[in-house]
Amino acid sequence: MNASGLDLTIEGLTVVYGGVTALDDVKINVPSGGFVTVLGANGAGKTTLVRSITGLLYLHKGRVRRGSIELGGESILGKKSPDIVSAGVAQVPEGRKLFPNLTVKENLLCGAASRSDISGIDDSLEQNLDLFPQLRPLLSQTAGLLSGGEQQMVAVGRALMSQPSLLICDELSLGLAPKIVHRLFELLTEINETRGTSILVIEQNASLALQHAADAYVLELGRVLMEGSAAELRGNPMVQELYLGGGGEAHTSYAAIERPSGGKRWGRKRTGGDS
Amino acid sequence: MLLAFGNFTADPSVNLQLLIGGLALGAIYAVVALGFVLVYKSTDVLNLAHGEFLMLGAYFALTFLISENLNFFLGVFVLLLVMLVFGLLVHYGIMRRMVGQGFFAIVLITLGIATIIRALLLIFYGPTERGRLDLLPQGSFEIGGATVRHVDIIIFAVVAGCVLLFFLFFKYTRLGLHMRAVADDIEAAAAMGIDPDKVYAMTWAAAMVMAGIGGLLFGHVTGAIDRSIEAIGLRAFPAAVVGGLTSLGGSIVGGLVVGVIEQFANGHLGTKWREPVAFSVMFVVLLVRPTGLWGRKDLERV
Amino acid sequence: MSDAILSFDDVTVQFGGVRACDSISGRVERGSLFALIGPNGAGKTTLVNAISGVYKPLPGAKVQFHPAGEPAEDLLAYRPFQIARLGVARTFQNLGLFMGENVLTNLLLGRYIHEHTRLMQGGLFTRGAVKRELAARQAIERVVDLLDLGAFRRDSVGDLPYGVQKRIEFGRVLAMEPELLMLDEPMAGMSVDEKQDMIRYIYAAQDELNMTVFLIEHDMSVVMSIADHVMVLDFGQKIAEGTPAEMQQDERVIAAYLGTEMAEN
Amino acid sequence: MTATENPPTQQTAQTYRPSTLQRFLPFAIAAVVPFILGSTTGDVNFWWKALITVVVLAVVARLAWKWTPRGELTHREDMRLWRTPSDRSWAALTTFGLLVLPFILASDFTPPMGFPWATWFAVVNLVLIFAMGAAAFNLLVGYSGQISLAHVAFLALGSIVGGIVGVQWSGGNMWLALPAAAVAGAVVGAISGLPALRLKHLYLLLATFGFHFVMMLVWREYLQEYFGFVGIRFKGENSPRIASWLHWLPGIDPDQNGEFVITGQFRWYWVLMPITVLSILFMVNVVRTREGRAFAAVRDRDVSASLLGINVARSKLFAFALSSAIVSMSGVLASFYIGSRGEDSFNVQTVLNYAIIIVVGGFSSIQGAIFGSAFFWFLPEWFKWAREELWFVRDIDFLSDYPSEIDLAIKGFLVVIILMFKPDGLAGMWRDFKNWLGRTLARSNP
Repeated sequence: MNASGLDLTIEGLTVVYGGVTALDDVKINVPSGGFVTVLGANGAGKTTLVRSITGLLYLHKGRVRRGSIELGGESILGKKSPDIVSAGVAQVPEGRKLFPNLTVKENLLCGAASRSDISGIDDSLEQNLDLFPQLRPLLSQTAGLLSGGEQQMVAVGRALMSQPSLLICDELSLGLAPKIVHRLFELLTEINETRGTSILVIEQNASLALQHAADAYVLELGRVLMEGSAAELRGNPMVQELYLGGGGEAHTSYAAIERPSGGKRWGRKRTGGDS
Repeated sequence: MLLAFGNFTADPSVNLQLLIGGLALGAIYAVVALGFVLVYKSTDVLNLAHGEFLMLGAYFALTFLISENLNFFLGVFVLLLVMLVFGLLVHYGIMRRMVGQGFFAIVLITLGIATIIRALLLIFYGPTERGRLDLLPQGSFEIGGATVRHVDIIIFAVVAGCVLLFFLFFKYTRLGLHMRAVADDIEAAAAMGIDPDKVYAMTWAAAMVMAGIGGLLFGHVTGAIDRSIEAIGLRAFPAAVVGGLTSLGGSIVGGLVVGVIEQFANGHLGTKWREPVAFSVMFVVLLVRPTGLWGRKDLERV
Repeated sequence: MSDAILSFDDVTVQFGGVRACDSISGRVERGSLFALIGPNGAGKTTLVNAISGVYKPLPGAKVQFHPAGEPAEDLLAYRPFQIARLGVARTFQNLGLFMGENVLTNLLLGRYIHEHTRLMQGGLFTRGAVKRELAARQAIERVVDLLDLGAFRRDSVGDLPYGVQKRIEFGRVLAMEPELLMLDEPMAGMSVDEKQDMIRYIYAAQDELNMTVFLIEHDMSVVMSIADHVMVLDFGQKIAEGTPAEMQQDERVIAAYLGTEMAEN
Repeated sequence: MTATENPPTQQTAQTYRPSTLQRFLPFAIAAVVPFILGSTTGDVNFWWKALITVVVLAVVARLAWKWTPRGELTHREDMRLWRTPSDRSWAALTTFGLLVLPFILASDFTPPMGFPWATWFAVVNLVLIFAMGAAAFNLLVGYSGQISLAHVAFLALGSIVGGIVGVQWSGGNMWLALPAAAVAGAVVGAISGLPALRLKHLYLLLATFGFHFVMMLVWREYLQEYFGFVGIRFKGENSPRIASWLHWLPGIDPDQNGEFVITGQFRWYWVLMPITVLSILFMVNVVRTREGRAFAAVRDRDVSASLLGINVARSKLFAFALSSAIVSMSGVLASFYIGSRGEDSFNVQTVLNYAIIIVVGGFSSIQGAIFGSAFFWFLPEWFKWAREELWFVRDIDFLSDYPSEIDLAIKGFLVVIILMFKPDGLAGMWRDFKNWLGRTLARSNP
């Protein structure tokens, strides 16, 4: 009864907060059952992308100025977040964002908020616990007291409770030990392969994401800088440069900056003088 | 300045009477505090209009139960239904647009709502006072030389029942779970497909129903129903704070504690000491334990 | 080793059960560019917060600041505003600007510790107050000049693009004229051109204003090009320290950055 | 010296050419002064009038010369309160209006349709008192971000100090009571601000509200102890007067008994207007200098502020002390102006009234307080007039049956609507209007 993956198509998406443009003409495609990653540094607009897809921009006073977002051929732009979740988009938010005062079980049940088939929820809960057996003894624990890795598992499990056709993971690796992140990515791959769920992973940890994803996009300053298959990008010197700290062109261009000589700029007479 | 201290008495029956009076008053505070806590816990709004909501409840009770002379249960049902609709109106008409605004702006808008309600009640009911409600049993009995009114017992039972009901609701129903989720983290809740809007609307409706019940009960113990009863909203603040603004059970205990303290201050020091003493207790609790006796502390990281 | 402007020993910061910083020690040479790097969540910002007084490290830690020509100060004995007055200024990763105020006001706040107009003098707008306001204005005009902020003087900071906001915050700490400048990811979210500009500004602060720079940066290529000394954190622990060239060869650093299988073995 | 035309090097608002209006407006205003003096205050002798006229003209000419910017602005010029030509024009017009208003209101003029001219003077004076208090309130809660409901407590403090110093000690010496109230207000204000060091938002609000009740207790005790339940009389033999050694001043014409008692709206206006204007200017100056900037910094991000070297605790206490001192002074003024203060003069509704004033006027802008209090006091007057005189309103029985209730409802609705749709309030609308006017004028007169 698992829903098969739906494809997500984003065209020309431009998002602004007040007067500041956060995304500019972004075009991203997640094929049905695909595994796509979007890479980018801090401030590249990754989180804004997630918010636009999940309809949460309004909470941050952001606005979509142009563009379209379609899920399985149907526009989800401008829909409210409950409708978007019902349409099949689930997310693991950045920083996990569990409900700290709720128990693990309650957290998981919240993930099923959009479902109307009450009877099916228990089955999903069981499925999730099979996926994350570590969580079984923790069910009645308060979520805020779990370790980072456990919290992230709850967050992924919570997202899966809505039986999504598209799963969005925002910064899954943030603050977690590589071992745990690795395990999480393997689980994502498994979900992707066995359930056919489309997966969109937003990451800073480029090497890991590129290892698991099929396609990748690189976001910089709100624009799509590069796109291609993960294998292609992994070999791309610029990606290595940006995310793997290699020694490419940009490196030399920083090193070549000359130090200013003799206090020219500081202490110059002011422009708005009364001469 | 010489602050005259009243006559301390060792007479146990006087103190017992004060204790019982305090518990009765405290039960009323608990009803009001429960309304505050409901709204504050789920929507982060400090509702300064709750006293007015309660006044609205009392006046509506007057209309449905006395003027229209409905059957008691039917009247109460209509009263609560009207209050529920009113709560939805408050949310969808006003508070919905204020989500994400600054704290003080939201406090001020509840003050605006309070002003409107007061003005409208004055227009439609006039400034003259109405008698108190007398639909619940009016008798009283004595224990150890102190008088206990039946109404007080009923109020007690109703408040305890409401808290229990809310507790069960929050613990075991889906909507209750969603309401707690929204209170914890509105953005994450929205991301899970919970509609914060709906949850907020339900919260306001529930708080308004509580205010309806409170008005109905308070109408039985107040001297007369007039526009001065909105003051109960302000006087219940210490109760809500002492109990902890995020704890339903705390509001009952806080209400009782503050009610008893007020009555003792009233009896032993004089009426004028009532509010200062209550607010001083609140002040001390705030400084020592800002989240109240039962409120929970949220971890904050810069 | 020449003289150190800042030395910290055994700095541990704990949140609940998590050690965001675990017993970190190090020293920053006067006039140098010290870089602190590491993946997200490695505890870089926490360390800076502990040094600047925002967080209290666990007992046993020692943070010493040596102002030029004055005896060393134990920073842990001071509150954040006193540390700022000693000559340690910092920026924030996600901007510590006052978004509703205009650029001038934000920059003038950087001069707070240097001019001393009292409330009464300000309210009466006395001659002295005017003189000091003017002095502060002239001081920040130099910053405006250096950072090319002239076009935005009276614009509300919240309405300006991110890159400009970063520059304003940098300008504000320059206006404080500290001896030690702590920059928390000043180039995050910037394009390569903007980064180059920022590097020039940092050089200016270092060479013309004699500031020592303590830099947190995510972009390895920037750090490798400009830092004199690099410290690498991962999971709250110092995993390596040395010159940029050394760091590039260090296996643990590579592992931490790439988060690969190496860490698993 | 002519205006040099330096093309602006950058896109700044730094280069000005004085407009024609701006050059001549001050002179136009100054020229009216002798007419005002000549036509209305007959008791000022000729030489005084001549001297005042000359002095006013000289001062205006000097300022007009000095303030006319030429070419690029110096930083000193750029720092001025009235920076742009339109700022200066509006300031000049306001000054002019404030000077002329009492004479117009005191004249025999009666507008058509029974427009409530006669009641205006009292309203204007109340507006002045309330504007001062509301501006201080706004400085604290709006500008400094320290939420407080203890506002009315300080009005009461002003009355207490006025009662002790102004009535009991000196038998009607308001001039002594004002500074005393300022000092007492500052000290008690700083104490009332202590919770702000630990508490924020909701909890601070409740703590200050507790302070309100404590102060009310003190007020009632004080009343009972010294004045019985009736209240304190600040009028009659306790009215403030001008000391006899100041009677040589122009416009001061002692009564038969050789005293000059401040009574009647006209005389009160000349007391209240300068005090209000000066205290508001004081606050505006604070806001644009060092400590005032620190207030805003602490409001926005206190961590960031403390890392700039701002002592956050001290800054918060300063904000409380300054605001409370001015509110206490306005409490003294209100006591003496209204004439008596009793048990119920300081109820919770008064706290709400001030909240209404700052919301309607414009949250966190000091001039908003002026708009707000003007609106608060004029609305009932105009509403009353509309009910009695306007034919299409007069016929609605409903409105005439519940005048004060509808008044209250209107205020409540306005608070809600303004907070929902126009959080800047009337001050924001006024700013928008000025910008619009500026744009329109610029377009029509290139």
